[in-house]
Amino acid sequence: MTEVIATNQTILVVGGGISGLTAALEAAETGKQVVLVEKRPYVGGRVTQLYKYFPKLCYPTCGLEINQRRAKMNPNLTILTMAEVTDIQGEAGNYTASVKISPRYVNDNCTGCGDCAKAVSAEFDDEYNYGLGKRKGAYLPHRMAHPQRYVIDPAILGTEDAEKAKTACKAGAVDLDMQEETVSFKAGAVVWATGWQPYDANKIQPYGYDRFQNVITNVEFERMADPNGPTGGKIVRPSDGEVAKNIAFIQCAGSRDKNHLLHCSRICCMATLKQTHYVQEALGDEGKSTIYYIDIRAIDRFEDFYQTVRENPNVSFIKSKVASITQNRENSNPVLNGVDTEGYHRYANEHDLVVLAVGMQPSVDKSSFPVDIVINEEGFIEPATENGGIFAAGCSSDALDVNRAVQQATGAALRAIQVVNRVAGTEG
Amino acid sequence: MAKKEVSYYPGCSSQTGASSSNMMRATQTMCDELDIQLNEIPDWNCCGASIGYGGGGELPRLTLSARNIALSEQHNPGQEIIATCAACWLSTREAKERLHEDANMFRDANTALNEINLKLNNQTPVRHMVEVLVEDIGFEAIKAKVKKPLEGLKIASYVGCQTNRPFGIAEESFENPVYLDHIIESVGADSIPTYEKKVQCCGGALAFSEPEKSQEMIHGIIEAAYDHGADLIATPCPLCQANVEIYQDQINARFGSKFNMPVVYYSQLMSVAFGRNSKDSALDGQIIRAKSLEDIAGK
Amino acid sequence: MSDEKKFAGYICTGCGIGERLDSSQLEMIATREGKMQSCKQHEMLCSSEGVQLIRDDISNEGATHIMIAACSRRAKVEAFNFTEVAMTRANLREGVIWVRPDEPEHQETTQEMADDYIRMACAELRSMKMPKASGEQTLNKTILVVGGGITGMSAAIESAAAGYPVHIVEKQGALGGQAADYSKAIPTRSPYKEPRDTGVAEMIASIEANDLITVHLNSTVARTAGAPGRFSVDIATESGTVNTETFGAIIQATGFKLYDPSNLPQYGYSKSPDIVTNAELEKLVKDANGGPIKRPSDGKEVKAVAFVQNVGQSSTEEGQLPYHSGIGDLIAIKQAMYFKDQNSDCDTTILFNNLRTPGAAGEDFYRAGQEKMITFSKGNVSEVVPGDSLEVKFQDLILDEETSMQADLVVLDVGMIPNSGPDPYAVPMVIDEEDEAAEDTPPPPSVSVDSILNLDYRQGTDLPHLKNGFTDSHFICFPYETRRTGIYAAGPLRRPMDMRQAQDDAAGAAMKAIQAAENAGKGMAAHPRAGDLSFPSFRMDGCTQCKRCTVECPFGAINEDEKGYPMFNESRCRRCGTCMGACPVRVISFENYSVETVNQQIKNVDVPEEFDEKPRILVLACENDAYPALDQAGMNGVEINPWARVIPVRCLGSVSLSWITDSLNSGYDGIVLMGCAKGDDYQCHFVRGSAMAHERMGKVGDTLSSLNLEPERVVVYEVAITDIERAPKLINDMAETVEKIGLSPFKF
Amino acid sequence: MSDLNTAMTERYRNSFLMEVEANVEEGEWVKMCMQCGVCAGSCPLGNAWEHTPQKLFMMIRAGKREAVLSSDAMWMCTSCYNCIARCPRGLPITHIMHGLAHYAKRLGLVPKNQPTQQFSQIFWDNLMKKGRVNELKLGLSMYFKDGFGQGIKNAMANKQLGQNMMKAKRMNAMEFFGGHGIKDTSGLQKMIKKAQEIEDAKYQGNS
Repeated sequence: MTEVIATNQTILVVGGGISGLTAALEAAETGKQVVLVEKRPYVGGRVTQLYKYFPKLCYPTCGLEINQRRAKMNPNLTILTMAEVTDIQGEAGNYTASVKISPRYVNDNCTGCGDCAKAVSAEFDDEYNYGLGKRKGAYLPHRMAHPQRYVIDPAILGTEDAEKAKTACKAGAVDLDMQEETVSFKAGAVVWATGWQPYDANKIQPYGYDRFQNVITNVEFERMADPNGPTGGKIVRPSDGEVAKNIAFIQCAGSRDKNHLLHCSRICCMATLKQTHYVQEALGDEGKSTIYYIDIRAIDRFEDFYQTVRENPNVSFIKSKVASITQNRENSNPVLNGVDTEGYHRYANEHDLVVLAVGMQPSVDKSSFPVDIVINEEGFIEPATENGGIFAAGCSSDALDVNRAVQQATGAALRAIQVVNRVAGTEG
Repeated sequence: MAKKEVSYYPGCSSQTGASSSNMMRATQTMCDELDIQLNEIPDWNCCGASIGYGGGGELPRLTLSARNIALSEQHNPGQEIIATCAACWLSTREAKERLHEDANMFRDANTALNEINLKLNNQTPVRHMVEVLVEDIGFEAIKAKVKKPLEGLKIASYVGCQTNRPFGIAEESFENPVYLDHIIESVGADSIPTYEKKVQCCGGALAFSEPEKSQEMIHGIIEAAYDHGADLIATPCPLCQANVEIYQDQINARFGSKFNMPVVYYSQLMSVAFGRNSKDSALDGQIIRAKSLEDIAGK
Repeated sequence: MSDEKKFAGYICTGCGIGERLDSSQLEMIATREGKMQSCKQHEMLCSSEGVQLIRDDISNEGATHIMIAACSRRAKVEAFNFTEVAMTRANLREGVIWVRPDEPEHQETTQEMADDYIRMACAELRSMKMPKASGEQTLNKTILVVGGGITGMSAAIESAAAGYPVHIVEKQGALGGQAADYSKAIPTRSPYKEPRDTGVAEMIASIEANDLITVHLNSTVARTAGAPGRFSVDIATESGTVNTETFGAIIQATGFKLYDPSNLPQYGYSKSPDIVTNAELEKLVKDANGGPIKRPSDGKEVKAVAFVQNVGQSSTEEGQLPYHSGIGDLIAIKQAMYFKDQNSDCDTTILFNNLRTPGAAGEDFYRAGQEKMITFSKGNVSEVVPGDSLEVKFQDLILDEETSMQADLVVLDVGMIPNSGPDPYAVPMVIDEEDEAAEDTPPPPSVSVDSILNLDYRQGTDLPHLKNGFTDSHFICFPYETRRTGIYAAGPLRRPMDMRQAQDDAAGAAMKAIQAAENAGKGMAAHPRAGDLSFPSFRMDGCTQCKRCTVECPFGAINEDEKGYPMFNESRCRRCGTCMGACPVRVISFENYSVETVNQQIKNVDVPEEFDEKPRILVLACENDAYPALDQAGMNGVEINPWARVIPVRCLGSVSLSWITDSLNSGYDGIVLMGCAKGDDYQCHFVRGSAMAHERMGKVGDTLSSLNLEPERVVVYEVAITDIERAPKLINDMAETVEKIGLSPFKF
Repeated sequence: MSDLNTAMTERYRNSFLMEVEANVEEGEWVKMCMQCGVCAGSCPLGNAWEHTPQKLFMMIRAGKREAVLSSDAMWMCTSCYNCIARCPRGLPITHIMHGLAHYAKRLGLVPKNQPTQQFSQIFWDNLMKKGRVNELKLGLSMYFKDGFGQGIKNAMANKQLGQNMMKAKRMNAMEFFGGHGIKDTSGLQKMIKKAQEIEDAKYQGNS
């Protein structure tokens, strides 16, 4: 049974992505008691699945290592993984949260040795790689996963794989009888940082993500470009495994569109500009990138990054929302149909691979939200006083890039601290 | 299956001796088999179709459909209006919705209707026949009715524009609706899931005025069907059927092709599969005869 | 804790260590050579009973120094978390058995690897002290906010709301900054449809009503001395009076200036009073006070206005801004609404190139502008021709034609220029060996701007610039990283931003300032070694006052006293050890990390005699990126050559040249140094550490030739945390090199 | 090049946009276009016309009144509704095209002999006569729209087609005399007349 020691001076952080992790650490390093609740088996969220950051083209795991070290060493911080907040009652300075913890079937005796994974054989789509690769039924979600504890996929329960895993573990960490449990504890303030999910590309019917193998999403492309990813960093066509050289990037795939996401997701332009660097890095002058856009929205100070990409002769820009994608029956090449709106130039351009710059859909569901909270029509939590002691951090508040999300989360931590300090003040 | 009564709006081209009178016959047969009773809207008028815009203004066009809905509400109370023609369905449903959203427009339409002592309540659902098949009857029930499965027939499902957009059938995708493929499979034939001209416009509106433009589109539609090895093209839309079928000679002349592709209605597929003869299935209404269907119907 | 040291060793035999290695031999080495007074084995040391075993020894046996030989120091950190003792960890799992093939012929060399790691860990432990706070630190909760604009006011209000006293120093006679002149602001709450009140008045009121906030108007910061927890700041008023206050931390929120469009003749800014900047329009609208908006030249009501976007921004041209304000288009929409709301017949046209209205708020506001019939045209303006009616010539990119339009008023969207002080590093600091006097004069400021903070720091008077004058953090993951500990920039000073962002940013900066003050009070380090209690001290008698440490500290933490001796300012220090690496006479050290702790590890590796033909390769790996990369290599089962002995370092900048020379002298055959990326897009967590190391190692060549050793025996690499395949390869390459050029002659 | 029909001072003014809003079906949507061009790329007749919808909308905002109203682009619309289905701003583009076409016709600015304009007029007149469309007469009047001689030629060209249709009983020569119609023709005409009056009154009010 999981024990959570908390008081109404404790700060509850919901979501352990870069925003939640930051808010939790900043508060904990200021001496506050923090409980972090994360749905996945590990913290770090979506940044763990990115190959590089714009504009420095540095590695997300580099900062993740520091943050995880901070987390490991800080006694003020409690992390609950595979956990979801199901209910919050009370008001600022005195909340009671209920948290559902799903069984991991591996307890904290786990040493991360990996014997269980070696013992089992069944394979499953690897969600960490957006299904581009496979993983075992006993697995460490990714190499730097924190906590460094393996997970048993419920799908192998009752199969002999489960028993194999259990017997393989010398630490006695595999506990197949682990049950789902619900714990409830107090909190003075809540930082809501449940982040975002990539917009479901299947819904963008004209682009045929569900029909054409060589149409993928930008988040999948991140995994593909990563040398430690499922393709070993090779940029390939799913249809035939051939190297993709002539790549199209379609901006606003789901964003700025009343049929999909009403808002501009802010990051997709910079993300695509960054991804043209991947193409250049992998293929040199062999690799050609074409960006189909409505407006290029490089982020203020990063505008010079856009300038450098513009100067790259291997990258071209077409001001056009692509109307539809069809497929060349002979070679499975996607054919992009549309009109370059600067002047009037129709095109039917054939590419090896299409990357849809899918938008950010906030992972905030008004219908299932545990408390009554002000959410705008795009689904982001408003900075409203009515929200009491609940503060949105990162992409729960707006479509933000990592840098802005962390910045915003740091501020959210302070706002939570303001509440618990008031409580401390009144309680002496 | 309990008998289903609907207020039926056939439309001009379904009248005897008109370009899709064959559809009318096949539809009737299909409905008999499925126990659907078609109560024609008395004295219905033309919907104005989309092309009407050049002549009639917005309100006059809406009023045309308003009259039909009003008549239906008066004579076939409580019955859904069902159309089989894409244009009729679209114009009528569009009118219903526009008059629903725009109070002034609704008032003005009623003022006009008042001239002939009609009143529009605008409470009647306006649906397409295939919605009834897909949503009310269902593919399983259709399968159950099949006596002569259309085995071995490869059929390209050509949905066209107006049956599909802007409303769509049963919330299906505009880009790749599959209900027609399901119908084709339900009657035992093979559909062509990758048929890429499925929702391509046939240029019907320009067939008379700018044939070279519309026939270029039709050419693409038929060519793709041949590329996929189709024996037939099936469609729910009378404009599509006529356009794609009757101009093939002219297209062959224009493009040097040798097209001779039968184009039939889903209702014809069904009545044949349900075991009805060529006449009931209106196969004699083909300009390019659907031999393969006739053979099955003849058996 | 008594000064009596008690050393205890622990060897874990779990995770296959027991099967792969002779643990009794390891235990013997720990006690005999490693001088551990006790050494215990456990088959799962990280298990609760294993941990309890250690706890008992600490509480009952009085163990003060413990050596844990198990997995990597990065694993099971929570389990092996004994804050009250000095601790080292020998990495037998990721570092040995996981990087060596499990075959008999490799057994011997694998065991030797493990033996050495035990020796190294014990040696390190013996020369370690338990770090404890210096007693220098004080808790001062008062925050100084420099600048009384939106950002500064927000920072003050947010800090006070958390119970921390604040002083605001504002140059002007009133609070409010630029926003005080605005008519309205971009909406910050849904629905994002209408301009909103700037809220300046309310903020000023709440500040005046707040007992925790003290405001100094018409004042500037004349001098800032000290360190987090004990900043001593002279606040000078116009009248000349100066009073000194002490602060725990500082927030700089000195805002921005606007780009001057008169540098760009094509826009005719200086040729007509009816061509104004977006800021000037705000004044115009404010003066109209709800009535018709009149143009400056003749007071005629404006019936048609053109907004020319992106003036002198996101440009590669000399003298223009390479970045973009990011909010110019939102401002234009807001301002067009001023006209539309006043008179819906007024024609408003926004000539943009890429319309930048990001996020939910941005896109909503764009649509709201269209609803109000603002005309948006993608056009590149070539010229604005002055005249009674202004002619705007432009290329309409959609209609693809050169065209023009008439307007009564033209508004230019000009960019923001950060209002930061002179950049300390505008001219790179160098030590002039000859002319000692030269150093007493501080480096010249980059541009002739007045200092804002007047820091009494060895490395200049103000916050270092990142790019284009912005004092932003270089790190994506750590936007408040600062090179002046306890001093945080907020608002458009950091990066162009609108009011909502500035207010959030102010809260973030306040968070960090409060944290810095609190941790300074406890003597704990700030990010990235948060909580670290160790700090540098130096042996004065050995110091030659060479000033390398004071110049090379990436954080300007070290000052010099009048005699030229270093003053470390513990709470400014980030504990990277770059000073330690800089010191030619090895007098700088941390309690638990020093020239000695590493030297002892190097010395205690068993270097076989030449005829054994077992080379030794020393690997000094940055603990932040290279070491984790090697760990992950282990997880992936990537092989590492058995001659290698890896020592993690806090930062490559902390590497002392003496380690290199000593190890060469004691017969090592090759040395591999692994630090983070340097240069413009550096990934070094201590900014300059890796770069300094590369610079210093450039000089190793001389040492090698003096010992007449081949230069290829010492190599320095930039290694990223993702170099899971590459990092081991670099080590294995060195083994091949040694194979080629032969063993070192310096073996005994 | 800038168009002569647009007075310098009228360029990029709201005047024409306002005129469109007042007089064109769904015209109030024109200002909401964000120039993404998805409509242009979705139109099956795209290759046939000079101005894409999105470009027409920009021309309206730029005040190019005659260029827009005398364009034949709107007359190419086949009402396939692709543009409506895909427009990210939800503009009812098909209807705006119809509206612009109709408005151009009312102002008599349609290019001479625009065939679709002629056809749609013939279609409308045809249905107005008897309340239902008479396909035979519709076809014939289309053939003969350019005079008797041309009519015969057209008819001959489509002779085979006609015979095929007759054979399939999908065309009936008897339709030429009388043919299908509704009972209450006069009522229908009265109703439409009234509707037209109301609409005209509305437009009078606007201009």
